[in-house]
Amino acid sequence: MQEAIPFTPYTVASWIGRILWLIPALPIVAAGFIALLKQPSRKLASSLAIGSLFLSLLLALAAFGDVLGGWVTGHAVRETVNFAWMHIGATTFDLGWVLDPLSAVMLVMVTFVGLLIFIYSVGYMAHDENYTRFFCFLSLFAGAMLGVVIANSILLLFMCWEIVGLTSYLLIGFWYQKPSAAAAAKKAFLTTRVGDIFFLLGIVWLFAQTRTLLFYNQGWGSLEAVSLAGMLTAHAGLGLSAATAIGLLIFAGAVGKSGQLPLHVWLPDAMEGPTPVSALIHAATMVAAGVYLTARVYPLMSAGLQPGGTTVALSVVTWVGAATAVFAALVAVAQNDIKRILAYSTVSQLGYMMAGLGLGGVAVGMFHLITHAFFKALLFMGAGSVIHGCHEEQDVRHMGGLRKSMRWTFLTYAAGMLALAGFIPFAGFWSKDAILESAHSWHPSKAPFYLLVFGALLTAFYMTRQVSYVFFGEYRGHGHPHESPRVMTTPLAILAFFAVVLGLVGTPAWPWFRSFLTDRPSYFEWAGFAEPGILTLMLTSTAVVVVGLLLGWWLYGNKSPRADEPDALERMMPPVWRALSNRLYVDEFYGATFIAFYYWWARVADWLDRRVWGGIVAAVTWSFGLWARFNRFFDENWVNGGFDKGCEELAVGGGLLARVQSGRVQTYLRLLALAVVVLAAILIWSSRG
Amino acid sequence: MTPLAEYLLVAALLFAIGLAGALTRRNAILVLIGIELMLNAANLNLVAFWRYGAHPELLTGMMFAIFSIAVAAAEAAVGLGLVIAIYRHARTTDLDEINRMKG
Amino acid sequence: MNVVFWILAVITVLGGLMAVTLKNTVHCALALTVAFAGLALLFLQLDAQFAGFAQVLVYIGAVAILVVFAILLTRGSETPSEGVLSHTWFAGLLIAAAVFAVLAWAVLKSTAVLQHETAAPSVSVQQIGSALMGRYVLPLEIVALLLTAAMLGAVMVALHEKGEQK
Amino acid sequence: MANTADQIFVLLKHWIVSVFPIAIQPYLGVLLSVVAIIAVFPGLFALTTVIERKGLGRMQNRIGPNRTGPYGILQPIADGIKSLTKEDIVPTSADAVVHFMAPLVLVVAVFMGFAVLPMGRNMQLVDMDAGLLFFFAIGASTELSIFMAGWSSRNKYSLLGAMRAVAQMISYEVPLLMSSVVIVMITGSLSLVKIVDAQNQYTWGLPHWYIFTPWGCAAFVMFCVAGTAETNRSPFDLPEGESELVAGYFTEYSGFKFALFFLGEYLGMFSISGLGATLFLGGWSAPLQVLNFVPSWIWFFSKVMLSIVVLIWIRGTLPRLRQDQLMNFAWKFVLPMTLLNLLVAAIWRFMGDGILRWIVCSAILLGVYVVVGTVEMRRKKYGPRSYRYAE
Repeated sequence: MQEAIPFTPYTVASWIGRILWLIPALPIVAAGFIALLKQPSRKLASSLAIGSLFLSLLLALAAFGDVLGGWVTGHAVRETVNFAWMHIGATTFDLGWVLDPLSAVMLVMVTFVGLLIFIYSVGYMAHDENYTRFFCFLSLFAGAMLGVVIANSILLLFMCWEIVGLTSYLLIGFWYQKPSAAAAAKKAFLTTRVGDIFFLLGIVWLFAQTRTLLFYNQGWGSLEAVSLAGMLTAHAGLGLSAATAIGLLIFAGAVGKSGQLPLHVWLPDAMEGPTPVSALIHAATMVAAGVYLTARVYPLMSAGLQPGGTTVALSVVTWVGAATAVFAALVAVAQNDIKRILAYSTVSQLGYMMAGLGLGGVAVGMFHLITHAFFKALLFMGAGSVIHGCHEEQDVRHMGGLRKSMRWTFLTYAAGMLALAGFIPFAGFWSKDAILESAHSWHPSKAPFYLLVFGALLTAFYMTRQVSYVFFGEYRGHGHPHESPRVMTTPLAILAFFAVVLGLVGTPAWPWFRSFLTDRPSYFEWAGFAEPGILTLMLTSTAVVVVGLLLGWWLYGNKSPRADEPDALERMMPPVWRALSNRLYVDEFYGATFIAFYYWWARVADWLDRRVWGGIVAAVTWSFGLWARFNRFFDENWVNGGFDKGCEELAVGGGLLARVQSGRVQTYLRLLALAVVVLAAILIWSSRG
Repeated sequence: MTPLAEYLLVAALLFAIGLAGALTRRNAILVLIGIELMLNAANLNLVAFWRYGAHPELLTGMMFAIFSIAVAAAEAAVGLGLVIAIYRHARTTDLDEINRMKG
Repeated sequence: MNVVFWILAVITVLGGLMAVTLKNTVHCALALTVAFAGLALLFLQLDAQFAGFAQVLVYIGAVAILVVFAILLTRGSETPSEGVLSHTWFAGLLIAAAVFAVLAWAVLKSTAVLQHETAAPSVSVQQIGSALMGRYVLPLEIVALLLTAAMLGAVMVALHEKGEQK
Repeated sequence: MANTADQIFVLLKHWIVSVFPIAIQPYLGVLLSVVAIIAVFPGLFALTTVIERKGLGRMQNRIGPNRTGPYGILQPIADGIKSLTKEDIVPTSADAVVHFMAPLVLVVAVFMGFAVLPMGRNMQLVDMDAGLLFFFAIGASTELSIFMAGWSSRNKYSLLGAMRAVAQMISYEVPLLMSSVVIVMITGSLSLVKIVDAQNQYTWGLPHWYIFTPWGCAAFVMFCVAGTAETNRSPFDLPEGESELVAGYFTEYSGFKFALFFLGEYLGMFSISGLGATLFLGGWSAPLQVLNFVPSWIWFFSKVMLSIVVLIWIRGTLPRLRQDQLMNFAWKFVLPMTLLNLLVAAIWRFMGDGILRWIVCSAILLGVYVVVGTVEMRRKKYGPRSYRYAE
């Protein structure tokens, strides 16, 4: 009975490990059902989506507990279940899933935040007529994202990665009636493709190098010692080892997905989608997928890493991250659309994560990823609640004074804002502080440290600006702002709670998170603060943040500029403001370079067609014309007679042939059979000799 | 006269009969019947070759036969569907009258 | 000389002959099923149980019924007044005979190289199944696709077009 | 003791065979089994007719046959004599040969189906490696005989009945097969004997019958529906709906041929019920471990008769469907559900032991059943019809 099925797992994992596949499967199945539903059955749709994701959350918690248990009892847990997907020739394509601290933490985060956002969007999308479609896409996305998280095979990861991209496209363009939304969706899709192509190249190369698609597989996976050693020795030109090159290619994919420079342009436009989407996909989970991917292949990047040193791949990651962090923060200062501000801040925070990965390893980056997921989702949903309350108004200059009319939103939003600004002791503080610390102790260069500190200052500044625009001063919009329904505010409150306390699992005194991810025993000691540099560092960052807050408050606090009068900052330094508010002309730059290049090239081709080839053709035709004149003379006098005769002959022959094409099937069949006979006869005859 | 040869002869005869039917009858359905017979003859060949071939354990001929049975089912369905459509269009299944090359 | 084989062969061939010669189309269809049954038994004779049963299931169970349905739907059941043979029947007959001649010639010529009696291969359905799922999985998928397409196609073709509803 | 009682027929057969010379023994063995089958099932048929007529009578508040013999036990004998002595009428315009062949083909085909059914511990005619396939192949060929009967007797009622019957049997053969494929997937064998053996184990005295699993239960329900339709039993008895077309495809049959059709129909019921019992109800295995001492063949036949009684009960209870309802139900509801059931069985097979797979499989089945059911019910087709009477 056992051999009745071809599927045999390579390893026997714990029960939760064996059914881990259910976590992504449930939302996807739910999506399938919802896709079948009709518009009227809204309740069924939302309850299906939420219920399935809730089940996934329970399973994810179980998995997390399993890993936690393994960690407490002191032996690392990395359960993998792999199986052959298909054999083609001698090569087998393996799929599989892995359960280790990294994926466990990510699972819990995605399912939990996702669940809250699902619940939230019940309220937010209540009036949309494509409610069921929305939830179908949403839970399809959740499933794919979870698939990315648990994938142990880079192929499976890539598939889910692409599904995630697709759902992102579908959801950005959810209101496809708006041309801007459609354009944004297209832009997002194409821009991320640029990264994904490199990613695909990386996958192929990786497969070619290691002959396996699996990350972990009893020491034979591509991320395990044997393959890594092999890839280190293999050379890829430019003095890079294959490991570095592949790592960089995969990182390019990550850059595309999580909007790092120079592929960040799609993320701000992605805010055309419904706000829950922005919260779930473009703040909490999908854009983090890039970071997660980088963390997943970190062994590849850090191959051959000496303590205190760095590798090419890692330094690239670091620089890209730092640059993105500062750049996006700068741009965010001068935006007026509440969601765009948040979008740019997301980009910059993602930069922080990348930098953290490059500087301090998986733990640092992932810690910021988790905390950021919580408070950024909180901020977005708060923004959504504000937009909802102000009758779909998105321009901060038309808001203001909402702290009175929308208490809950204001409180929770403030918590999120402080967390994002990294104000002690909110979650963001600890995670950002960890990054700054590792940046400070980064030997190759100090520049990233200063960049990141500057970024922190800006972050505090623009968040203050936004909050004082939105919640302070008096209301400048039309209509009366109103608080959002309970179903929307409750998730906010929950998220706010986490935004406040979540950082405590990663304080220097008790670096639980880091030791959990890196599988070291963890213990609590105040001495953690006393380590050289830590305290001063914390003080500096706090000071920086406070400076940022004060600066913002001094410029914008409690005064409420109307939309028509220029921004406070604009009055001080107009040129900078103009540059910033035009997003440092990156889009224009692309427009002026790549796209313009295509136009130019097209024009060149056109010119070639018209002038050069056209000229040649004209010349040829002319010569032919000449030749033809001669021929005509020749024909009329000599050829015609013979030719006419030939034509008659042909006509007769054609008549004969035409009789065969009678349109009678059996005639054709007969000829076919006849041909068979003749051929077979010839064959046999020839085979005699 | 080896057993294989006998089977092949029977198959050949059956094939010829089917061909004759397909060539001589004027009813489209009967042409299809002839074609079915030809297919079956081919199947008989395949199975016979599998049975007396060098490597029966590889199942190649048998698989071929099974697949061709499946394909034949599809072929019959589509073919008869076409015949019915033609009948509805031209009110006849007489091939001698269905010789228009355009509908 | 294997008696069973010859009986089956005769049944099959006779069935085939009747299938193409009888006047009444429905009789032809029924004779066709006789031929199919004979073939299935021949398969069994060749130790190809699975193929034989598949033959019965598909041909007698489905194709024959389809043919019969088609006959009744196209009013083919009453024998046409003018002859049942197309006016070019003689050429057709000649060609069919030629085909048989060539094939028989080929077989008889190569009868020396053909395998002699071999031990009956013992093949279980289990093996067939695992082969279908393993070595032949791609063809299997393709055939599945083909059958689906054929089903849809047949339905679409046989459906009444709008407009010429009677 | 129990063992001898269990194996009594097998022993008997061996004893009889052992009398004869070695040369003919194998053939003789087969012959004996065949004779046994041909003897037993018509007997069952006679029994069933009584049960049916009396049972239906009670359900319709009548007494039913009660003249011949005590409580009308001897009714079937009387019927038999009657149908044998009746004149055999063949319509002049009928196609004599086909008209004559039809009932024979039907009965022969149906009898062949019993060859692979294990009716008790090593009590089967042949243990074929592809037994299930064989069964369905034979079952498929009964349709042809029905068509022959309907077409040959040049009668529009017969023809309509035959067309209905064939269409219905083809449409329901697909779900029938699909719902059995699940069993094959799990058992990993097409041999009915192996299937029964796989079910003949006990935990805590309870049997491992496939009906006691989510997919098995679902498959069993669908199998019952499809089987009822396959044997043209009410509520799927449109082919012989008296009120619409006199007696369907055997309107023009009389005397012995009619009896043969009747026999064929009931034998069909037996074989389908036997298959159902074999696939889902553990064939000849006892329902409780403690009951193992009862001979296995008793279990098999009691299961068969039980399902027969249920069929009779259904016939007495449910009204007849409409043709379109019938087809829609087959293609748009039963078939998708069977396909889903395949998926569920795969999931079950692959999740390994544990309570979870029960939850997941049942959840999927029920969920889809509810969703599809509600959606389908909305579309008025299967929903209750509102009849409008002429005021």
